[in-house]
Amino acid sequence: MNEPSLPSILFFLFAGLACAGAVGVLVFQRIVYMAGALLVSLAAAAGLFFIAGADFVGLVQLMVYVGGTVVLLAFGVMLTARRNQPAWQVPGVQWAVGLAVGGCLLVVLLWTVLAVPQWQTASAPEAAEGAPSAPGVLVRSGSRQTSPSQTGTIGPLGWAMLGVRTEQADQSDALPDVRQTGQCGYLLPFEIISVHLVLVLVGAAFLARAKRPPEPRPLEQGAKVG
Amino acid sequence: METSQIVRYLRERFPRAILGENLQAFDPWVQVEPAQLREVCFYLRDEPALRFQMLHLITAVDYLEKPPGGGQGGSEGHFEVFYHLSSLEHGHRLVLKVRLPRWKHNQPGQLPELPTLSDIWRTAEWHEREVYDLSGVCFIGHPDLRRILCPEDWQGHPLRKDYPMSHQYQGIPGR
Amino acid sequence: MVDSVVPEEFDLLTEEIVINMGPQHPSTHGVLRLILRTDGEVVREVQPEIGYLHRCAEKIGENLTVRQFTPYTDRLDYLAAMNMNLGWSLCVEKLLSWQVPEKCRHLRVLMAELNRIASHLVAVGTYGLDLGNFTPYMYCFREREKIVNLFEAVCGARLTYHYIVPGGVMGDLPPGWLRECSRFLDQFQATLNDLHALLTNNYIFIRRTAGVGVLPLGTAISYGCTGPVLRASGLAWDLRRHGEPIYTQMYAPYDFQIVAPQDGQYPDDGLSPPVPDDAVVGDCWHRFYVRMREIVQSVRIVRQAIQWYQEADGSVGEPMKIQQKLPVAEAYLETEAPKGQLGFLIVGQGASIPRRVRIRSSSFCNLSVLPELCRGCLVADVPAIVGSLDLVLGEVDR
Amino acid sequence: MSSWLLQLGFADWLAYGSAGLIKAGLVLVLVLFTPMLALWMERKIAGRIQDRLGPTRTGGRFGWLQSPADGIKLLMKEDLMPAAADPLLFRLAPYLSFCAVFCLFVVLPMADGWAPAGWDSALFFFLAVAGLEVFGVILAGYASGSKWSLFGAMREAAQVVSYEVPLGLCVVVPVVVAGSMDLEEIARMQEGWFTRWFIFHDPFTFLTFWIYAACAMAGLNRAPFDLPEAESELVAGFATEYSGFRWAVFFMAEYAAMFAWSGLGAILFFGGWNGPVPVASWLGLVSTNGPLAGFLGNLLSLLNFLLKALLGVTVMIWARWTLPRLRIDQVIAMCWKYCVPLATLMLVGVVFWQAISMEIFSPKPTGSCTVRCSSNPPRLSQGAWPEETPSAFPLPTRSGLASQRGLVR
Repeated sequence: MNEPSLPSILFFLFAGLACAGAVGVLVFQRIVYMAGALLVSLAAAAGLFFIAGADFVGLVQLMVYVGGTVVLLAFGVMLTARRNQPAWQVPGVQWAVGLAVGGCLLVVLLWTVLAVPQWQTASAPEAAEGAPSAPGVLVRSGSRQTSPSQTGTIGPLGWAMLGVRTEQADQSDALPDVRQTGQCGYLLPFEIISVHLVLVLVGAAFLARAKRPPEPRPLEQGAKVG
Repeated sequence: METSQIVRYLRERFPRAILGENLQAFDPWVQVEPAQLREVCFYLRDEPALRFQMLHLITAVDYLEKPPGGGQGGSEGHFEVFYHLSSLEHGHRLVLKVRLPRWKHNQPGQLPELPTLSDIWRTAEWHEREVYDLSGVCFIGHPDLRRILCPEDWQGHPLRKDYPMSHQYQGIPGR
Repeated sequence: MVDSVVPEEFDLLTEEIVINMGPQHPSTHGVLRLILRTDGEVVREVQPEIGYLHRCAEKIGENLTVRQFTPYTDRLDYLAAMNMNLGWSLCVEKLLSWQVPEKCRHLRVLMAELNRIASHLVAVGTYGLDLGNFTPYMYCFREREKIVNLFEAVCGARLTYHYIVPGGVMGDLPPGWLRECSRFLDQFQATLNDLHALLTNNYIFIRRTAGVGVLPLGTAISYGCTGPVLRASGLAWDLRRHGEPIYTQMYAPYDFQIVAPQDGQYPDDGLSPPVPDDAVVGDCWHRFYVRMREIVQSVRIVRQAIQWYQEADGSVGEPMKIQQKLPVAEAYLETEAPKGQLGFLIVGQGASIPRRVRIRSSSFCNLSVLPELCRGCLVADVPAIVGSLDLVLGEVDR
Repeated sequence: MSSWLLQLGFADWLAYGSAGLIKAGLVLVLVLFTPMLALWMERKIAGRIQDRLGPTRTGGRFGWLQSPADGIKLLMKEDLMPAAADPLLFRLAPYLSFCAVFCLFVVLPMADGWAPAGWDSALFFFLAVAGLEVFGVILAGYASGSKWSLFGAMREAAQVVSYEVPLGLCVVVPVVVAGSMDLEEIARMQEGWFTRWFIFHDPFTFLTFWIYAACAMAGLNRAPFDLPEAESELVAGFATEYSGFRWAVFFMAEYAAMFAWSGLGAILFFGGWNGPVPVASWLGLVSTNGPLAGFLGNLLSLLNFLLKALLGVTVMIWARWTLPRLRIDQVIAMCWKYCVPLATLMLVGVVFWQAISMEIFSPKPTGSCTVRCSSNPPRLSQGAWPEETPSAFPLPTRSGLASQRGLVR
């Protein structure tokens, strides 16, 4: 391993955290600890996105997963807050089956990862030229002299929303007139569908509310509070 | 409406229930027979001419043997329970008195009993609990007859004249 | 087929929690413990537990002479000790059928009404605190300090005065006291306007109190509620006008209004803001507003009392002897304390020590209506309702 | 900073690491200093409102040493933890909240170029991290083990999560006007007289500011929306069991967040570091004539920004000591029934306003104009955008924006 560069250090850090978090979710007995571990692994995944230069996806990961889902999970945990958490004893058989299936999946993953051509030659990640200069994204010098290869993803995303095929722009210098070639980008319709999906889900949740008359329960006479 | 008229209404309605009266006292009172107390109270509250809507106070007074200090007072031991009533519409007032033995069938420890008035005037619920707690009068039919001021596990009823003053509670000495 | 029971929409059957609010809870005034059975935010059932401040004043009353018991009456409602003393003294004077000189009656009215203003100021201030607004609390206590300084000049004490005693008062007013008192009254209206701006007309305050804890008149009478709680439910009943003659003769020469909403509106006194339209008669807002207007009426009474006191001549009565003998009779008298109708029952047995002393506490009855008011309200409403009842646990537990 | 270190021949990880640490240190100073200042201001302003003096003895006549004194007192308090508490989470919760608030400060541009770390999606980062703070509070409520703190934590979670929605909508309005999410870009567009501030840009942004102010106060749990620590009902909400330094960390997180949100409000609506009157350009303190002048100009800008943020904090303190507290259902109802619809309306309004104003002020020549991307996907704020770009749709191009506002690019 030649001289460690910042992106490689950060990469290993975040990857390690992500894996540790995932394992933590499995190992912990207490449900709140599981939520914490999930938070760590998702945040680490966001870190990985930042290293990969996709700052917008990293932010979305932070906001949606860490800010939204895990908070909802914690909320759910608190609503059903039981003082004495049931510790799940996992019988031996289930461990064995689990390990077997997990093992096969791991093998398949490793095999496919190692089959990727670029990663075979270079052992250290910084040799891969393809990796955009992460430092530019992470720690930007304050004085706004952004290095030329500095690529924020927000701008192109904005234009992609307007139907511009930004990814094709890299190949040809002059962007063909979108209307003629008919290669209009479909990001905006894609977004509208997802918003639509949210509305449908909310409607479904509302319609599926349990409907049963409440059974009043009188306070036991002289209820002594434990 | 004059108290004498009220008493005349009562005597016509319940000839046997009214045992005595004293209209010259500071607060004219009528003595009622414990068994018919509820009917009298329903009548007092619902009769349009009387309309005693408000029960101010329920008090139990312990007339034990000759009080120290030589005053004449009552001689034998008995209880009297006062009910102070008033009508907001007509503005007149009346006191009902009920005479009870200090102990039921005169066995110490058996609390004397009275029918509850908590369904006639809701305020009676707490006042009866207090009289039960401090003076030791049991109210039959009371929805939740528990001690209200003293702790649940307190022994004895403090306002009785024969209450042992050097009482000790969970290791805390009395006087 | 329309099913008979209309199913209440139930998203999620939340598990009901039984929670303790008090007795050390900052918002329950003094040591009141409330057992709340709540379903999420909604309160299903409230069960007050009292007795934490129980000193059995009535047993003490059976071992002390009537004059010696007077300081104990200060400790009942320690925010309105003058009114407590007045109630006790009048009851003893009724038993002994005494009459105090006219100058003393006006002095007693002066003191009682000043103490009513101080008591209502505490009620208003702590009510603002219950709803989260700390500032009116400071304004109220600043004014109350001025009243308490006046009391200190008269009887040397700031909280438990033992000034009005059976037979008269402990001592006459120091020179210059009346000028000091009227100067206080002149600058007092400005603070009231601030309080109205901060609380009565405040949109958030109205949203938190209007329509909350509505007490219908029938329930109020049935539970024995009295004072501002009863008047706020729409009944113009004030013992200073409708009480027993020995008490109403003190207030006969005074001109003041009984503060109670007649079908939602109040008789105009020129100084108080109008009633907001979503305030329901008998809700927390009206209980609060009745107290604010009673302060204005008490200020008018105190001003008149200063005139009457200066015009009246003669002695201010001298306190009864310690070993005064009591007749074999009972006397029960109720007076209009700031919190409600305070009653004393004395059963004499010929000796100087009474056979039985019984105290009718207004806060005791006002508190008993709490379970009715809090059924189905939100947890955040419970302090608002408890605060509007203006409870003093010293009087409840005796 | 990092490029300067690189020239000195440090290894790249050492250079970027140290640059990052130095900046983090500076931000930490700011994040620690503002709560102390805000605490002192709260005591003094509350005193004034309540007709009293506030602290006057600690450290001279104005009691300005009161906050450090409080800090030391809290440090010396016994480190209590209830028996029923979950030890690890109980200790972790306050620091989780504080870190989330610390990250808020990372993207706030104090002056032109003086942002600890600025991306072109800085605002998005601000919103993303703001969502994390509520997790610390939830953990605290749950880990304290007592019913009351659980109640407080649930209320806070419900309130903050639901107020993220209107806040997100309100924040998008200035982004639509500025056309970029980079806070420095937004602030730079509001240079010059205060009439250039976005709050006066059009009626929609003006109304949006007031919705933003209300939602920010609710999102921070400041009165009149401070349900979780509603003393009267839940004693101290989620922080009932906390005392000593842990409570102080929560306290600092709250005040720092207050400062951060009012700072963001200042940037989005009140021109960030630009003063009401362009004094810096009059005195020639711009970076074009020399680094020293540029530095002084930035100092002035820093002063501007801090004053505006403190103004926002003052308004929050003022509101706390005059208004009673709203009930939880009223707060949530206000969010979903009033703030969200209004904010959406403002967003739609400002979008139309932008579209119409561009059509009126810079009508396009006939024929469609195609949007042409330069070699690498252009960054909006870069301005490396050719003047006349044909676009496939009758689309207001970037240049239209530029010419309309008379920005020399």
